[in-house]
Amino acid sequence: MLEVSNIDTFYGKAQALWDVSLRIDEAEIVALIGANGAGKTTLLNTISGLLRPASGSVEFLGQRIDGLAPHTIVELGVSHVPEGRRLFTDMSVRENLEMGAYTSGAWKRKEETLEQVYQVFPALKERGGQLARTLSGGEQQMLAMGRGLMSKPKLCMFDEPSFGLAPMLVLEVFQVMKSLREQGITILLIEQNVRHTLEIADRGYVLENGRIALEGESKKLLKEELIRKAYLGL
Amino acid sequence: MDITRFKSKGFFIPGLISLVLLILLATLPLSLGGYTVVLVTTILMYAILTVSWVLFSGPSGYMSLASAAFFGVGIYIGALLLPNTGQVLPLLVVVVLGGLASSIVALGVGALTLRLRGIYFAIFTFGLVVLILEVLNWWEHTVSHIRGRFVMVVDNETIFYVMLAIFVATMLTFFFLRRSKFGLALQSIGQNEEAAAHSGVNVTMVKVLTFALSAFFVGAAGVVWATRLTYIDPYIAFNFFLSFLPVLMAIFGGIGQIYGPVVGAAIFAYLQETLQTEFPEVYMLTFGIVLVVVILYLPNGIVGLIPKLWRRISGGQHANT
Amino acid sequence: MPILEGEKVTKYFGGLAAVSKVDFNVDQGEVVGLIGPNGAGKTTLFNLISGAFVPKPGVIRFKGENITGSKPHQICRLGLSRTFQEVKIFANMPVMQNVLLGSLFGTPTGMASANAAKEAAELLDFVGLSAVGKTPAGGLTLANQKRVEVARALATKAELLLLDELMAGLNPTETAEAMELVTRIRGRGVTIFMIEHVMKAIMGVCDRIMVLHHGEKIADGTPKEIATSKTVIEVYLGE
Amino acid sequence: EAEEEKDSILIGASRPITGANAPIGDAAFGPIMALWEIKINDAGGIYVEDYGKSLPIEYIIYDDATDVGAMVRNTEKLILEDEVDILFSSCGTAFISAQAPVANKYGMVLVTAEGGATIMRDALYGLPYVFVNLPFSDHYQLPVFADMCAAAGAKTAYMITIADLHGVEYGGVAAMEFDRVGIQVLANKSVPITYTDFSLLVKDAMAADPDVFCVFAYPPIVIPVTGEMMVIGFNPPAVIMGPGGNFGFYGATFGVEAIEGVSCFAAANSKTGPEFERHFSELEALVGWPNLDWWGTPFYEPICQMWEQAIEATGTLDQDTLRDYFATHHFDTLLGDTYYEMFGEGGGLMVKETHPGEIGQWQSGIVEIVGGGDWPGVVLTSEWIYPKPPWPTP
Amino acid sequence: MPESIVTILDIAIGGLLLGGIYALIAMGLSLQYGVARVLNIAHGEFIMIGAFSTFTLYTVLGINPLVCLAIVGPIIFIIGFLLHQTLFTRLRIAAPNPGAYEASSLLAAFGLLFVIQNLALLGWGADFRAYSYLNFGVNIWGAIFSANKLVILGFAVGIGVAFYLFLIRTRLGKAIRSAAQDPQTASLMGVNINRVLSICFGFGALMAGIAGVLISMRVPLNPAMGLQYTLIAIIVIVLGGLGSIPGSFIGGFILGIIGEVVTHFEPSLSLAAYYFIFMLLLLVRPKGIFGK
Ligand SMILES: Nc1ncnc2c1ncn2[C@@H]1O[C@H](COP(=O)(O)OP(=O)(O)OP(=O)(O)O)[C@@H](O)[C@H]1O
Ligand SMILES: Nc1ncnc2c1ncn2[C@@H]1O[C@H](COP(=O)(O)OP(=O)(O)OP(=O)(O)O)[C@@H](O)[C@H]1O
Ligand SMILES: [Mg+2]
Ligand SMILES: [Mg+2]
Repeated sequence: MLEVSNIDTFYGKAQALWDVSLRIDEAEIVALIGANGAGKTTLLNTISGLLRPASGSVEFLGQRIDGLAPHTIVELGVSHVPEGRRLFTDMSVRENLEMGAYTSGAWKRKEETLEQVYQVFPALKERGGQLARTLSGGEQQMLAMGRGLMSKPKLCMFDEPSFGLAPMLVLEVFQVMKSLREQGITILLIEQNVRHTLEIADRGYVLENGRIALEGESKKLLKEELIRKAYLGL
Repeated sequence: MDITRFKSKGFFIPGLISLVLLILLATLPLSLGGYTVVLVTTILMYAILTVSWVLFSGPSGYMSLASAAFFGVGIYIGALLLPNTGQVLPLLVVVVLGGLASSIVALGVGALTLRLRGIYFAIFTFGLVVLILEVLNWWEHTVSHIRGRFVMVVDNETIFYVMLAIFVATMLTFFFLRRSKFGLALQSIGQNEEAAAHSGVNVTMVKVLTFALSAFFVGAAGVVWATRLTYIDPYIAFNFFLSFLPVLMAIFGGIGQIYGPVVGAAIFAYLQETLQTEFPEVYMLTFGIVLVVVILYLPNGIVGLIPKLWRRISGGQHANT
Repeated sequence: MPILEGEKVTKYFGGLAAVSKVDFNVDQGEVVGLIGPNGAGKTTLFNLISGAFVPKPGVIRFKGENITGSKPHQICRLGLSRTFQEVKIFANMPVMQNVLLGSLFGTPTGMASANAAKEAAELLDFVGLSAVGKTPAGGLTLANQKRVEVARALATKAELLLLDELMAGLNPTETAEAMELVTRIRGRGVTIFMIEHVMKAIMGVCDRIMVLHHGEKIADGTPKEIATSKTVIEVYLGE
Repeated sequence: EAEEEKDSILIGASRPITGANAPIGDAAFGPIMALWEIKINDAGGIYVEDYGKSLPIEYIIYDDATDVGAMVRNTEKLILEDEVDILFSSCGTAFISAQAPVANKYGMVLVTAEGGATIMRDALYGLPYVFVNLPFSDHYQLPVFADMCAAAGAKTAYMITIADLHGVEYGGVAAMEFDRVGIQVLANKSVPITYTDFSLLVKDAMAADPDVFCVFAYPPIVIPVTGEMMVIGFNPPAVIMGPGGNFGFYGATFGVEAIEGVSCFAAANSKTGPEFERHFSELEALVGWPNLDWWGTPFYEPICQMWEQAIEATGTLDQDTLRDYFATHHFDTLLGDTYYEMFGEGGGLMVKETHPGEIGQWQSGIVEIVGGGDWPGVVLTSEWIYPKPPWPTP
Repeated sequence: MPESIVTILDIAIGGLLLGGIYALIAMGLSLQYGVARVLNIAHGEFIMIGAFSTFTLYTVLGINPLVCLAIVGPIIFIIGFLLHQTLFTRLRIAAPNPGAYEASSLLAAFGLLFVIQNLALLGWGADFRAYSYLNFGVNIWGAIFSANKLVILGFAVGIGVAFYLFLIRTRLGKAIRSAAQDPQTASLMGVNINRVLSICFGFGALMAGIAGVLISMRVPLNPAMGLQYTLIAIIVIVLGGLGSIPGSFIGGFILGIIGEVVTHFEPSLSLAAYYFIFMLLLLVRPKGIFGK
């Protein structure tokens, strides 16, 4: 479904990604693991078009998408729930969700999608009229995820959805991931809670200093010495 | 408005170059005389305004539009104490008084506006210019019944040297402030005021004192300027365009280097003067286009060009060897 | 002996009581944890202690001195320093200067530049950032930016350090490193008051834990007591 | 050496080509300067004895963007760098006030154009090179107007003045003059230049029900005030608008029928005499439309004529010689016998006896001269209509 | 009706009428600065262009100024849109951070101010231009106001309300609001951010242009007339709270009423009072009345 081939990405003169390749198949959860500053966010931003790779290519459903503008990439079915939630804080919960369905295809069906999202996150329904910034941290995260789903994406990429959440909510986030997969949504997930992540993911990639260091089935990765030492603290 | 990206980088002007430039400047009236002195005086005035602006607004990130108010206060002090009917105090004393008066205004405004940030601070300081102007105007025509004030005529050389002295004082202050502990504190305020406060910086004091310091030079220059204008009324003294000019000149020149504002002021003033006199019909058009082109192609201001050129030159040499 | 005490500390935002009549104390040399659901008022409480907000009503004492209403820089100079949940660094200044600022301005009497520089270098080494002393702080990873904040806070010769979610976004291995850092800070004789959502960390390093919920203190006890408290499980830990 | 090669008389001026004063500059001294250049150069120039030949004139005009600082700088550039032979006036009372000491400082003769205020009178004692052409407010327009109003039976007056030198000057002098003739000033409302909404002020004036309504301000105020008066039907017996009412575009804005009976400051129109008819028709030919200005231009053309006569008579471009000539001689200009009243050792003010008229009034599409002093040269072209006819009904 | 009530009506309605034009120009600037992040110091120049175009269309071709709204508005929209697409979008992409963009776009806007003013000067000359249209009185409960002002108010309110509904209800409106808060995230939602910002800038120019058309019915025009309106618009958007379109709308009326009240008592201090009250308000509410 998504094929990232040999990309290099720079911030100005500083290279953040080196020859990164990654593949995601339909209806799987792929985990992206790496230390702080390894380049996980950079990779997601490159896929969603916020950054342009200096070389290499990104293909989505057989179509090259590197170099396209972010709004075009969303139209194709790639949704990106960015690091730090990035809600439209002065818009209501409902309006945030509607913005998620901004793409021309999704806009027409937004009422229908809204109901589906409300089923996943019932708390959002109660708070539809509230301004996003008055939500609790956990609710904000739910909203960010819900918003990401509103475009009816084929592929949804989450960047540390459990960041800064209280333990109870962290568990909930993983519940949501599982239920999304059950609905057939393909997921690329960045999480620091490595064990949990690998437990629900099908496959995983490990980024180190901007390079792919390891990849494989989650089950196998969980047993890898490198992972156990560097990411599970064992 | 975030102007902190134009942050100060360590730059060492060898004292020698500065000194040579200074001597060149100081002997200028003798060597060239005439209008050059007048033009350079104008450029020095612009440079004082711009450097003073950068002194506070550059590192702190607070965009002040109060320059015209400080300048106007200086001009008015000049008009009051150096009337054409005979000066009350010696010129140099008045220059210092003008500077002090501006500083006092700045202290008051600074203390009042501590809560304001970004554009709110900018607009507040701009409002100050208009407020002083209008109230003063009202005062002059309903209370003092003075419709305009003639100022003592001073010869061009004296005006030039006093302006030069203020300029040198401004530059030295600018230079040493940037290197001082105080300058570091000011810069930290620009980057993150809250963190600065929590790291022990008395942000209020640092901001207000620097603001007052920068106002001093502007006020002092205002006094000298009054003797050039020879006639003052509130509209002349508080010309709000002079609040925008230092900002334009600073960005135009580039804030990254210590000489940026000076180069900006010099080129800006020269360009303005040449275009205004040589092409009065299309001067604004040309001027506007130059501004747009500079901002499009020289995002770090005019001085941003220098390292670029330098790299090209030195790069070329390397290629040869 | 308590180094920090609060009595009936309260803060309203409009009609919302973000912190409500909280009594608390931190003893000299202790490591105290502060937990609670998102929006419970933890960060607000830190803001009250460090002088960003003034409690109304309420009294806060540091080393026996009433600091209610003092300015942040005054509190800092008394020896109470903090880090921030949303990192607040001087992004365009080199890491070294970030730390230097703390030692130049944050110490009770201010420090001579030479000493300050030495101190800053030592602290950079302490938090493990010596290698990046000259890079602008904004270019660091989030975890390292938080370390810059720690070094800057220590540079002020802090006796009490408030740490707000030092470990958010760290993976388990990195978390372990951060825990080790906390222990080392404690080893310098610094008292620590820390907010954290990572249970493993907070249980691991804290002597005592306080729990806030809807602005009120609902529990205060040893990690063990907290981990087994029914209320805490219900509102915070889950399962 | 350069004198041998002299091939033109350099005339310098700092003018408001842009900025707030640009419209005034365009409507007043500007066209006169343009006209003079054509006339002189078509005639082969001005004969200058010192060079033994006729020299054409050449202008160096700098824009001051209606900024006093720029005007001062331009003036110094003209004097010091371009070394002009003649300095022409800048535009606006404050500008002239600032330019006078500068010109004087360098010993350049300055004959002023658009503007002049009584504060200059004291200063003139110390400004020997300065000659003021446009009359001060008390130098007869306002005394004449006050007398006219009193004679017509007006008892009360209401003033709106602009909050600058000009407004303060006219408001102050008018108050004294009205007082002198027993007219009670009900109010003097001062407004800032940037003011745009006059509805309340005009309503306030209407409520005061004055016999005389004065607006001493510029076109950006005069025009909306007139508009408001029409809207609420405020039609006092006498209305004076100045400056602004004296410009042709004032009539064009509302249609000349609408403003019938509005008074303004004016010196002459084509009917004043044959010379004036020439003056106005030449201007019309130059700018392409009639009725440019009835107040200023008749005072500005003499500036050019006097320079021409002074240079021809003295045969030099030497400023000191010329200054003495201006100070001591009578000229024969559009205004007839023209000369200056000298202020001690200082500068001069054009005597009031040169004024053909002071007050005009819109009548049938042009400004008729309806008030003037009591000396022989005065030519009134029509009777003052008092009370003024009502505004048209929509 | 008693005199005093008429006076109060005069002040109140007069303030609304004045406020209408302020609201209109402020909403335009609010779009340009609050959303597109261009502190467009040349905003008033678009007003001037609108006014001069109407003057020419009316006096030369005899086109009714109200019809001019339909001609001038779209043209100025296109000018604004293209300007943003070419100039400001380039600056935005080149800028390392939003703050730097604000600084560079301000400078570029200054450049535009000079260019537009000079072009107008070359095109129309420096003379005052004025005409009068719908300049007759309308009686409202005893207080008389000119018809053209009522028309201006009508348009200002109409455009304000329509625009508010547009922002709240429509897809593009929501895109504009989201772009105002976080352009990058908006683009992740599928918003073509360059286009939306250009549209905002264009709308801002359009509102200035329309204000110009309306103003031209009442005041003399000259190429330098714009800046004073820009300054008022800046005050209003700050007063109303940056980025808040309703704030700008209401702020405009508040300023208008303040102006009229002060004028009633001491006209010479009206401008001083604007600034005084505005500065006082900023000290009490540092982020404007509706700012958050
Ligand atoms: N805007 C930027 N400008 C310059 N460098 C950047 C920028 N953003 C990230 N970097 C650098 O690029 C590298 C990769 O950063 P990235 O944010 O992708 O890491 P990450 O794996 O997502 O880390 P984290 O776990 O902290 O989210 C880091 O070295 C970081 O410092
Ligand atoms: N400056 C402010 N203005 C208004 N409300 C605020 C402000 N700061 C915090 N709040 C509100 O006060 C409450 C407590 O916030 P606080 O940041 O203290 O929570 P917290 O316990 O630190 O949560 P988290 O674990 O998510 O960081 C929240 O409801 C928050 O929205
Ligand atoms: Mg990341
Ligand atoms: Mg918190």
